[in-house]
Amino acid sequence: MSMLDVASIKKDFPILSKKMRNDGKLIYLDSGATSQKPNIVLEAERRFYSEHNAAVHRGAHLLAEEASEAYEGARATVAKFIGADVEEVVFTKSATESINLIAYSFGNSLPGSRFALQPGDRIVLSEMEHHANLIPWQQLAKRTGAEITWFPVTDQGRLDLSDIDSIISTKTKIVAITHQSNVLGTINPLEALVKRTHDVGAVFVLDACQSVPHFAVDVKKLGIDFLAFSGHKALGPTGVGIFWGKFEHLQSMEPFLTGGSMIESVTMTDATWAPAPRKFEAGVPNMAQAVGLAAALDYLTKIGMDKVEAHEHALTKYALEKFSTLRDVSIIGPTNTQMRGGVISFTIEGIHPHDAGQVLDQHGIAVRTGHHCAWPLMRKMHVVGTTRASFYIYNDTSDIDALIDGIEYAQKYFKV
Amino acid sequence: MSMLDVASIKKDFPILSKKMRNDGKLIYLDSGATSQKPNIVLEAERRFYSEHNAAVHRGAHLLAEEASEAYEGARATVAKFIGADVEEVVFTKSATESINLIAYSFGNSLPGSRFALQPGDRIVLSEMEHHANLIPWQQLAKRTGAEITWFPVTDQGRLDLSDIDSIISTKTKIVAITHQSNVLGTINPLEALVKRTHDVGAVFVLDACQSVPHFAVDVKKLGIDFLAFSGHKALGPTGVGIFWGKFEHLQSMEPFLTGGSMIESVTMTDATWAPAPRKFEAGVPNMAQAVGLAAALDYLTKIGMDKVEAHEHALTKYALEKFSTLRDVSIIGPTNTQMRGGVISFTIEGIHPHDAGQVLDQHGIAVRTGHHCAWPLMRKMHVVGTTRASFYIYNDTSDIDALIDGIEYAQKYFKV
Amino acid sequence: MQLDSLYQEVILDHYKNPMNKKLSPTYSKEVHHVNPSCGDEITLNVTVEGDLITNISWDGVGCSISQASTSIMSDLLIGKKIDEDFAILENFTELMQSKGTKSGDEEILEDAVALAGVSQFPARIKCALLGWMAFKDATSQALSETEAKG
Amino acid sequence: MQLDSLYQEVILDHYKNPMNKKLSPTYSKEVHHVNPSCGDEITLNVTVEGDLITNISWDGVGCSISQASTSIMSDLLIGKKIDEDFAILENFTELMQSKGTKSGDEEILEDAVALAGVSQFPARIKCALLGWMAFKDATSQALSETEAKG
Ligand SMILES: Cc1ncc(COP(=O)(O)O)c(C=O)c1O
Ligand SMILES: Cc1ncc(COP(=O)(O)O)c(C=O)c1O
Repeated sequence: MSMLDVASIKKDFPILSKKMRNDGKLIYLDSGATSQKPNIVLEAERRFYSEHNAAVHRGAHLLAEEASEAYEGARATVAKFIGADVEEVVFTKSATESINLIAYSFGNSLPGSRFALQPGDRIVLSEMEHHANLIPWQQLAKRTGAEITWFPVTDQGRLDLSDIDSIISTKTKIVAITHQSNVLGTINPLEALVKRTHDVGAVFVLDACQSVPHFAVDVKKLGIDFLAFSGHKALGPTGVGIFWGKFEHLQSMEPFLTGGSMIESVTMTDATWAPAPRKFEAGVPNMAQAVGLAAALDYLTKIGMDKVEAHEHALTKYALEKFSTLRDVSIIGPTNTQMRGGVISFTIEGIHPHDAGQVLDQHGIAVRTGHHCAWPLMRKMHVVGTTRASFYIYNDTSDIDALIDGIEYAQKYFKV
Repeated sequence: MSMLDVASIKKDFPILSKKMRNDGKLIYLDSGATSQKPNIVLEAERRFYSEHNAAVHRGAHLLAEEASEAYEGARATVAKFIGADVEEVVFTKSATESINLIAYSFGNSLPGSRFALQPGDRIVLSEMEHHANLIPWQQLAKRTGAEITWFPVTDQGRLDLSDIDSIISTKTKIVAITHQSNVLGTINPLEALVKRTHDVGAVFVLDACQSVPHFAVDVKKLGIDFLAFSGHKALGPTGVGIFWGKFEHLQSMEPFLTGGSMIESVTMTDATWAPAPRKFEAGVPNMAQAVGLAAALDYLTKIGMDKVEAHEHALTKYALEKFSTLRDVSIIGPTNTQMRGGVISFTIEGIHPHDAGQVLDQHGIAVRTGHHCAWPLMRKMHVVGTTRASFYIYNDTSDIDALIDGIEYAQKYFKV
Repeated sequence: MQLDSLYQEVILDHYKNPMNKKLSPTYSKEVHHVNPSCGDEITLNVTVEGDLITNISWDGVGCSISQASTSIMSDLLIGKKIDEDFAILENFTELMQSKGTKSGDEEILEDAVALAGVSQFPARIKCALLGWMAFKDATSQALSETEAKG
Repeated sequence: MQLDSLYQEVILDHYKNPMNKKLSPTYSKEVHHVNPSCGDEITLNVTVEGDLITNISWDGVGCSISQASTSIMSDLLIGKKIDEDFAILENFTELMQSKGTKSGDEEILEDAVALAGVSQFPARIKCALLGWMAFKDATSQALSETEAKG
């Protein structure tokens, strides 16, 4: 069990010493929703604002030079973190914007473009998608006449790939699937999916919100076409996300947001575009947040993504074992650690998730309850909602022990 | 001359004590591009991250409650600042996104909606628009078959409204105009424009990027339909902008970005929307930035927007007088202080703006050079670009003296 | 803030044995409401006769707070005049928004005062209001339909 | 960093009296490039004969750096073999990206070494490269058109 030095990591996160209700301590098990931020990230943002703040790419003065260097340096850091080329990385405000960017850009494509969709074309998703990787595609389908089809999820919370060849068919233009489910913890087998996607000439979009922060992801090795993730789930600031695309795609895609800094030349009635990534970054960008995200990724790199993964794997194993000793508690998702990340959703017989969450909160334990922005998956799993605990580098087995105790206390409290 | 206590204001801005090239001091005259940030804003962000950080609206736990309260509190602060109702205020990443939101939402409207555009419909702009309030409309026009028409700009840098009744015609569906030009400093006369817009049944979109930070703007008093501004130009963080719309419009508009938190209910093939403003805020929002922006607006309110306006007015008057003593320097824009803000664009005979900016930079003076994202206006004014000085609360007359000296030095240096 | 201030005995009782939780086949108006942040759903039927609410019945899934609150609401509002019910509803909504500063008027709210503690847990206010808002919506719709006819 | 390291005498001379700044009516290829961040524009003609660049002429608006750099470039590259010109271009590009660590090889770059100081002003590198990139683009296009025909 290659554990991290969690005690010393905890010290880097100011919020973890916050006093909770009744002066208790914070047991943060909601990193799947958003992660906490180490001091170094807050410092990077503050330094940007108090030493280099200026509009990037727009001035000849010293601050503008420094701001541009900081911003472009952040881009290089992100690129390196996911194994991409630097001009393939686009800063957005969130994974949600990144996925919308792809969908709208495809929607803006002129007929004849490889990204243009027509009635009869198919967009393939899965039943475990987050709303962010579902609704933008529904809307694109509505606008273009394309159809949504999807991989079902098994009772064990795995993608059912048995019909892969008919689900991903020659009509398929886009396959958009999550790397790791934010509800089930399931890590999806990308190799077969990506291969089949490319065999039919479609593009593969990876929702990497729950993977990039938790284990090493290399876009080139995965062979995918597009990827999206959010900075705030990867120890970074709110207000920054990443859109990555293969450069050849970025070159031929239409822009999404338009305005300043993404142009080559402009008249009153027409405009031409700057090369990628600038084409996709209209307006004064989220510079401080980009710099903060780079600091977060540097922090993760220093720890080592392999260690992060091993740590979460060990925690998950420990938690699954503990859960198996609980009475009347069901895990929604895989109960083994095979291809599974540190997200555990569960239900407690006789206690609504909201009530369970409330009791845990009383003990300083922060979990998420509800449908986790994956409503179709809830229906499929026959639950109204779940309680979800999710782990990160600042969690240790004592946090899991507290969770288990909290669940037992809830059962006692509600007399179930 | 009702000046502010600039010496004490300067102390609130850490970057203003930065050492520049050759250990000189910073004379920041580029607030039109982005403003500097007072400590209180950086502190508000840090406090959010280190005491309340959690995904808003998504958890029953204490942090999520506190984060939601901070975020919704920020919304109330913004609403109050611009005289809006709280549920009319939408957090975006920038003014650029806000304007794209309106344009895409209109583009997503179903036939029959009052926001749907058809071939022959007109979108009215002006020749002084920033690319952010130009290209999104060009793109909307391309997608719908609508036409772009515009108000010309006079040689004195004012809107030429003489043909207002034919430019805003019964074919007009949208009028989108800037409150204050980011190049000329011109403040546009909204009353006549808004009246004519409503007379023909169109909606009025105000680009308030250069007004909201600099003088009191009340959306209800102006009688407009939509407004956009960026936090980073109003002492706030990067990565946050505001979209405001009349509630009745927001109710009937289609969403733009789709994903988590903006839904009412979701199946694999369909979704329905939450009421505004949630409908327009997909994904985990830029919470810390919203909180930072609220702190910035509180700071401005404490100073008093009337005082901010008077201060900038006085500075502009002082600067225009000083400029009039310079040889071979032309102001691009109004040379009087009538309906004019603290932005002065100029050209120096024989010196390209880029070279002028470089010499000023050598003296620690940060100005912007180039087309200022208003390329059509440059052509109209027959210049390749200009050098632009823009003022804010932390500037005083000594900054303007330094600028004037810098220009004279540049003329000597380049022997013109 | 203690858990017990939220989960009063009365609430847990109503949760375990909810009143009027079985949709009646006859009604003036039926509505379906959801709480989008947690996925809880409710279907509610209301019967309006003249200026009286003669029946409220409902079904749905939700947490103890939403279930108990709906149970208490239905018991409290059946058999009263519409005006009076709307006044009670107003009173209850204010209690929910009181951030713990009010304890509720037992004369007016009866068992519903047990929900006063909810006002200190902002995320739970929507739970407590789910059934009440469904009642308000159904009744308003029933009234405007009668008007339209009448 | 001093201003004089950027604005060397040679540069100001070329700026005031640019060479080959008059578009020749005959050419193998004409291109138009802009610097989107400042609006500077250049039109450049190149004449390719066999493996030789026999003429470069240009017109445009821009700052002293872009004008001087284009003037120096045209003077330096006319009359040489294409391969040699591309090697010079490569060498100049490296100098620009050197962040002040290189002073430039006068044997290869001649007057263009005067632009070495630009590499310390990141925002100006694009100015210095504008004409060179236009030359590269025009020549590459001219070559591929010849190939296509040939
Ligand atoms: C008048 C005007 N409109 C729009 C914008 C765009 O703002 P942002 O780049 O912050 O989105 C700016 C500033 O760049 C501006 O000055
Ligand atoms: C799997 C997955 N996809 C997409 C998202 C959307 O991310 P964001 O809300 O940061 O845009 C999330 C998180 O909420 C997620 O967990």
